[in-house]
Amino acid sequence: MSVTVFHYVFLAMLLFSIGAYGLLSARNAVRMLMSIELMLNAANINLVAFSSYLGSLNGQAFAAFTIAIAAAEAGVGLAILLALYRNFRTVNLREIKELRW
Amino acid sequence: MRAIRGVVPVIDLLVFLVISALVIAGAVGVVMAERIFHAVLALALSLLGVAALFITLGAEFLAAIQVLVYAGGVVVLFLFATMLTRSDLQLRRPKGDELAPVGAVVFAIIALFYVASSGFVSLGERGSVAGSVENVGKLIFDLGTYAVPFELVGLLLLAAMVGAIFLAKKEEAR
Amino acid sequence: MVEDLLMKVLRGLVGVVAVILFLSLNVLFLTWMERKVIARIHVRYGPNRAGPYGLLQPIADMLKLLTKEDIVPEKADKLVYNLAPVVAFLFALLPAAAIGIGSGLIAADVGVGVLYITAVASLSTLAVLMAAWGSNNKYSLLGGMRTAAQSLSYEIPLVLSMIGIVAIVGSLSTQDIVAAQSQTWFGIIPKWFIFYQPLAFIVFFAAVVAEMGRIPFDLPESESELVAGFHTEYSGMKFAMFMFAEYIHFVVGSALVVTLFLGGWHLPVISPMVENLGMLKYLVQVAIFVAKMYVIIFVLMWVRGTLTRTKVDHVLSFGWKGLLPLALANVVITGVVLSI
Amino acid sequence: MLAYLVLLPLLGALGSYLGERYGLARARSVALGTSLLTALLSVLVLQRYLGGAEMFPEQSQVWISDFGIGFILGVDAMSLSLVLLTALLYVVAVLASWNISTNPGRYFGLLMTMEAGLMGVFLALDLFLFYVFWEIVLIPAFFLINGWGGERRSYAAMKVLIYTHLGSLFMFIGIIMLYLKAGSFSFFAISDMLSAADAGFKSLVFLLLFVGFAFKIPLVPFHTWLPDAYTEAPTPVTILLAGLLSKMGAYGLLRLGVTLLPETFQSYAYAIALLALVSVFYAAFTALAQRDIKRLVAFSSVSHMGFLVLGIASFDFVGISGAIFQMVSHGLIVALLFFLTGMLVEKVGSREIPRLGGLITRAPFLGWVLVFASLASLGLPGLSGFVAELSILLGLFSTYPFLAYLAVLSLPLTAGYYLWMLQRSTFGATSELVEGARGDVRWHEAVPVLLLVVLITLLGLYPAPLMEMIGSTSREIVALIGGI
Amino acid sequence: MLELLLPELVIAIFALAVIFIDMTLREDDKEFLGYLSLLGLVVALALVLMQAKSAYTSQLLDAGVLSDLIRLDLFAIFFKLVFLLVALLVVLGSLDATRKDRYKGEYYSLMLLSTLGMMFAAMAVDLVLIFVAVELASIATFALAAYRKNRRTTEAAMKYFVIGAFSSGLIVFGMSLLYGLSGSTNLYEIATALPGAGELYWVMVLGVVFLIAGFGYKVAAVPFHMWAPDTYHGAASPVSAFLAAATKKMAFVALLRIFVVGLSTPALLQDWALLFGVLAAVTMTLGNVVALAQRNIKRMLAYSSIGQAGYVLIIFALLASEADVSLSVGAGLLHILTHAIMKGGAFLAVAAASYYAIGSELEDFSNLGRRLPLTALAMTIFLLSLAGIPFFAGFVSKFMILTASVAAGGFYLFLGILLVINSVVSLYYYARVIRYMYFSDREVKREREPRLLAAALLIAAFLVVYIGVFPDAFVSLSLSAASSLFS
Repeated sequence: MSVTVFHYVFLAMLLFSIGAYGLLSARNAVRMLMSIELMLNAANINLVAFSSYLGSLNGQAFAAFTIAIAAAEAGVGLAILLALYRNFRTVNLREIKELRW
Repeated sequence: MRAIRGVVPVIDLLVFLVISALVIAGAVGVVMAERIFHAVLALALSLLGVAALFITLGAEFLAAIQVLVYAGGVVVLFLFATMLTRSDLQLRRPKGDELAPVGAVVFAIIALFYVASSGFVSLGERGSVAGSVENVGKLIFDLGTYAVPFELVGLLLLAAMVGAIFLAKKEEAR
Repeated sequence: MVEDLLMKVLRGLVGVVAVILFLSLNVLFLTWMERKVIARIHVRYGPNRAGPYGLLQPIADMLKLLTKEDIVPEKADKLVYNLAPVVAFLFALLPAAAIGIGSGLIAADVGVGVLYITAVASLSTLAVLMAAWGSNNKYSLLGGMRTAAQSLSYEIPLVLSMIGIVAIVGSLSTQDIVAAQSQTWFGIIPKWFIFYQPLAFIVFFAAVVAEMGRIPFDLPESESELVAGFHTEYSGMKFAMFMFAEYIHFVVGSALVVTLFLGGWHLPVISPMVENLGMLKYLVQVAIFVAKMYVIIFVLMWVRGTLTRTKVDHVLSFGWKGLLPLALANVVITGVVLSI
Repeated sequence: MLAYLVLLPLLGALGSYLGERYGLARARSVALGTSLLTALLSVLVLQRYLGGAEMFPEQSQVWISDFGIGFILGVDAMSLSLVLLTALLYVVAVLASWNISTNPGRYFGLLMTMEAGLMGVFLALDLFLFYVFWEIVLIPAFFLINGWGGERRSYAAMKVLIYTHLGSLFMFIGIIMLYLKAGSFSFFAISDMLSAADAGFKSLVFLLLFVGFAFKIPLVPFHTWLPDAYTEAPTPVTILLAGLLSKMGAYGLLRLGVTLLPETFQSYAYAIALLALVSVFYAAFTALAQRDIKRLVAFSSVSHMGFLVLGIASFDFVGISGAIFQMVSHGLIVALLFFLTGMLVEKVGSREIPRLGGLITRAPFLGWVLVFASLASLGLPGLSGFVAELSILLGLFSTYPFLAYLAVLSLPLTAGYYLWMLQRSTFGATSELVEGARGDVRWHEAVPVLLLVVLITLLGLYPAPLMEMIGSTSREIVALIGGI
Repeated sequence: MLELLLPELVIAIFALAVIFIDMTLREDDKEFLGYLSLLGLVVALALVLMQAKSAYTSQLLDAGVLSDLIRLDLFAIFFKLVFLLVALLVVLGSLDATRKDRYKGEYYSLMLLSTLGMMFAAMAVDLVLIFVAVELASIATFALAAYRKNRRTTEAAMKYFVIGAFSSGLIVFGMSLLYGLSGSTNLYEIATALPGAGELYWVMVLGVVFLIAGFGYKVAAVPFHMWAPDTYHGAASPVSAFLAAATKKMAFVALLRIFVVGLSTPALLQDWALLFGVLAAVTMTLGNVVALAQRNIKRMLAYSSIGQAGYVLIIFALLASEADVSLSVGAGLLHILTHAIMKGGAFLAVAAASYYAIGSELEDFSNLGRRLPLTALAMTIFLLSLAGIPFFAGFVSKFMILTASVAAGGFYLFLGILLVINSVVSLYYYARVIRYMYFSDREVKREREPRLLAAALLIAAFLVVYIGVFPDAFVSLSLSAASSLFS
């Protein structure tokens, strides 16, 4: 019983599912953004695991890019969140419903 | 001696399981924690766990990057956001499961994943990518394979900075 | 394979114990030294009751802190509040593992050395924010947020200023970096990176000081406006852990400066002499390293005794508009020079 | 030369749009000028191609090379008669719009754009081009109804647009299927291909095409847009809708449905004839119930178009000739009728039949012409409508005698609602409204009315030249399935 | 070799220039930055046009010489033209539309950076580069969507961001699976290395589903569409124009590359084609039907944009049919081009109206034909074109899609018929806007159109009419671009 890539992939999928659930169930925008980070991390686990098991470095490079992008995304997302909060005084996305017909 | 030798993979597995448990616990914490602040800390735990996974996969460079960027940077940003938007004071997860059906669906998907990905077992043993630090660096930084995306990521960070700064700026009265 | 594993574990344990021992000794000494130096600058005596020259003062302090009542504010977020000092202490300790004080005298020669150090060090921000938030005190919160903002802003120039060196050495390992500084010009002038990368040195030094939260960048705990910043509410043992962590940062930061820019345990003339002296070699190396470290430490204390605190917006804009462009320029210049 | 038939109205459209800046008169005189010029040009075309049954492809210009789409125009007798009708009715329509005062430039611009589209439909020998022109007619119509129509104009305009667009798109699918099989949109290439195509394919294509035509003609289940549109549109536009747009459908049915897919058409002919018969009766009965004279004429128009389709479905030389003749004849008569209703509104102030009583005493010209037009419409011998309907019935007798008997039954019905209408309006007791009617008729009203009256009479008394010309086409069509 | 990337270089340099010059300018002088960006875009467009000219004969300028990650074929150039054209129009319009706003430097630099990302996305044949480029384009637009920072825009941006980031997660997860299955990130290598229908088949399907869902969010295909109406409605109109006309098209280029080049192995083709077919059917129907109920023009345009995305999705379904693949893809390409111009133009027309504080509700557009005749005329042209009326660009591209789906026959013919029905439905709500603009009695006074916005509208309207009347060159351009994707 040794650790195979399957273990990692399954862990990644689990993490991804939890993230997706979080995104769907959260009301707080901060929690939503965190759930997205979880999902991106799941992808990274996949990439690095495959990279290691396939003996190719491309996956690690990909993961490095993903990390950088995730950070940038988080930065922009939180900035939008701040701007949103200044306007609405709440970050509960279910309460923010200006745009309905 | 041979008997002990068989133990090594088991240790590997144990290490993996412990780290996975941390990762998952953190993730569940993110989703379930009643207070946002705790959720962010749980996120940090999960991310550090992922970094540890990277180390078990021989990707130390990535692990370091992961810690530096995520745990040191992104998580702090999240903490900031929590504080600045008073998330914790106004919004807590209500007790009781409001999205049980979604949970059920997610569970079904997980089961599907499990079945689907079990084929990967055949991918075999972990390869050792020796000296991966330099190699990854070369792959990314040298004008090699990923030079173009690297430059683009630079611009992407710039764009994110430009965007984030102007959005986060407080509007002073004109 | 199993033997390998056992060796690994053993070596790790020894390393951990050694690191903790080294840090503790230094920290204890530092608390005394800081008071003494500042006092001298103020033309006072400083601690002089406990032991000769007050050398046992740290022990007395420690006893006091350990026996003090541990107060937890009623409205605090207990979990976070209690966890914060532990996290702070832990993440202060961890970076030290990758710093060598002699060739091979390192707890864990991590391949990604300096990156690991900065990465783990950056985690202490977490502890600060936890403490700030957990205390449920507005002064703590403000102090904590200032700390976080400050360390976030200075982390980027910090990392960038190391890139030049990393590029020259071609490795991230602290051992390799020190080894690359062993040569000399004419046998006297050391080939330290401070000479190769003066700009980077300035940036790095400033950034490290800011990261350590020392004057002139000690806003996070500016007593006059924020009481004691994020650890206002802490007392007793937990307070001690924060103080301990802070001094560890001091040590590690100085050690990092020595490692990266001042040639680590190398000193012209002396180093070649002790090259073949067996165990003595290591002793000399450690002595050289520690000496250099204390020079830095002394300079910083001197600065504390001399300069005033800076305003918060000045600190931040200095980071973004001063250090960051300089660090970037340094990276570009290094890149250009190296590629020629 | 044929291309100018399309270009000239376009130029006129531009000219009258720009003419608005220089006042009302400028816009309408430009429009009148171009419509007259177009009429002249079409007469020249007539001279050149007189009596030709064959198509004369002209102006072959590549348009979209990757799909083998060309700018090919051509005429035969059938399209020629419709081109003439278009040119003529446009003169009438422009004169009928003489008093339009809101945005005249825009109005005449749209009107003339529509003429370009109509000409294109009748001339196109490339099916893609055909479809394009077919669609383009719709847009000006939509704008015209929406901008200058009656009370419920937006509703009506939207209905026209949506319904007929739906039909056209189905037709378009049919056309595309033809293209894919033939590799070209050219009428000739497709015709060549179809001679070898299998029946199932043809049947599918025919049905798709038929939906498009049925909406346009319109046949009964597809007609619901029509009463609103005809009623709400401004008079000149109603003239064009009834006189020309409905003919587009019939033309398409003949050109694509019959000439391209004769066998398929024949196999559906009985069903189509039945549908047409339903149209005839349904519309006639509905007409009986109308109080609004414009609505009455609208339903009578549906009824007549049903007759026309009966003629086509008869697939008999006489029947088809009658159908084509009916296109022209009905175009003229319905134009006259709608023109008159327009004048009624203007002079008397109402279109409601009971309020028009005694018209003939106060406005004799208006009254008598109304009588004439109604008689023409109900098929009085000696007028053009009679010739057309007689030929259609004769044709139908030879193919579907039973249907023909039924169709004959509709004639008294038609006569009934027209005469009843006349009795109540023109000859009845003089109503209040009519008392105050202005009886004067201006030249721009008199000229088109007289022109139409003369033409209707002329075609009724001496149909031979037109019949002869049409005959060549219908002979050709009938020859397609080997009968005569 | 680097000269092949000259257009991208130009954009990057101008973007940096805008950022740095922005710091030195006073608030009043910042309009200059708009002109600067405009200049950059014009230069880049000219360069790409030159590339197009030489690629038109050879179809392929570069495959792998520059880098394994980039393929500069006519297909890529076609999309670069689309992106640059849209960016040009939007920037030109923005000079007027954002005249009263702050943060002009950020606005223009982000727009340029986003354009740059899209251009790279068009050329990328490697998952890493595709992801990075798509993200560059997206992240810049996240920030742009919140431009003005008022209640509406921030809400719009937040929704856009959450969904956008979610879709990034889906995309990168899908990509990671593909990488694991094939051991490569290069699409051409993936195509050869993907295992057949073995035990890993379901993982492949999973990867495909993740990618479709991820990009489905970006193209706003139903059921991944719910962000689009809110975002397009809430964001500033020029930004909405950019989002609808450019960002969305970028997702299409990535989808086309990934699925046509990387995933068209026989084992998978049928599966995802069917998936796309269903997606297309649902997307166009729902988009158009819901658009009927909208009283707000921007929302209506958003739903119409969803519907139109459905039309383009048809061509993915057609790839599995017997229809000529380059006809199908060519049809999609042309529709992407024409839709970019029409939809971008329509949003810019809304922007022109809001220049005079005219809202975007239907009633607000009452008698716009008298108030802003040029804007109304342009809007009419765009709407008619969107509805697919002949002699406007939209007709030609819709005709091609219809032809392709009829050529495929069977189930695909059903898609074509659905397209037709939807097109009729859409005509209704487009015509309704026209009715409000021209046929309402509200008293208004004539206003002078903002000059540069009018110029942008005129250019777009001219293009729409030109493509509609002389489509030959554009049709063959899109067809050859499509075939260069397969070569």
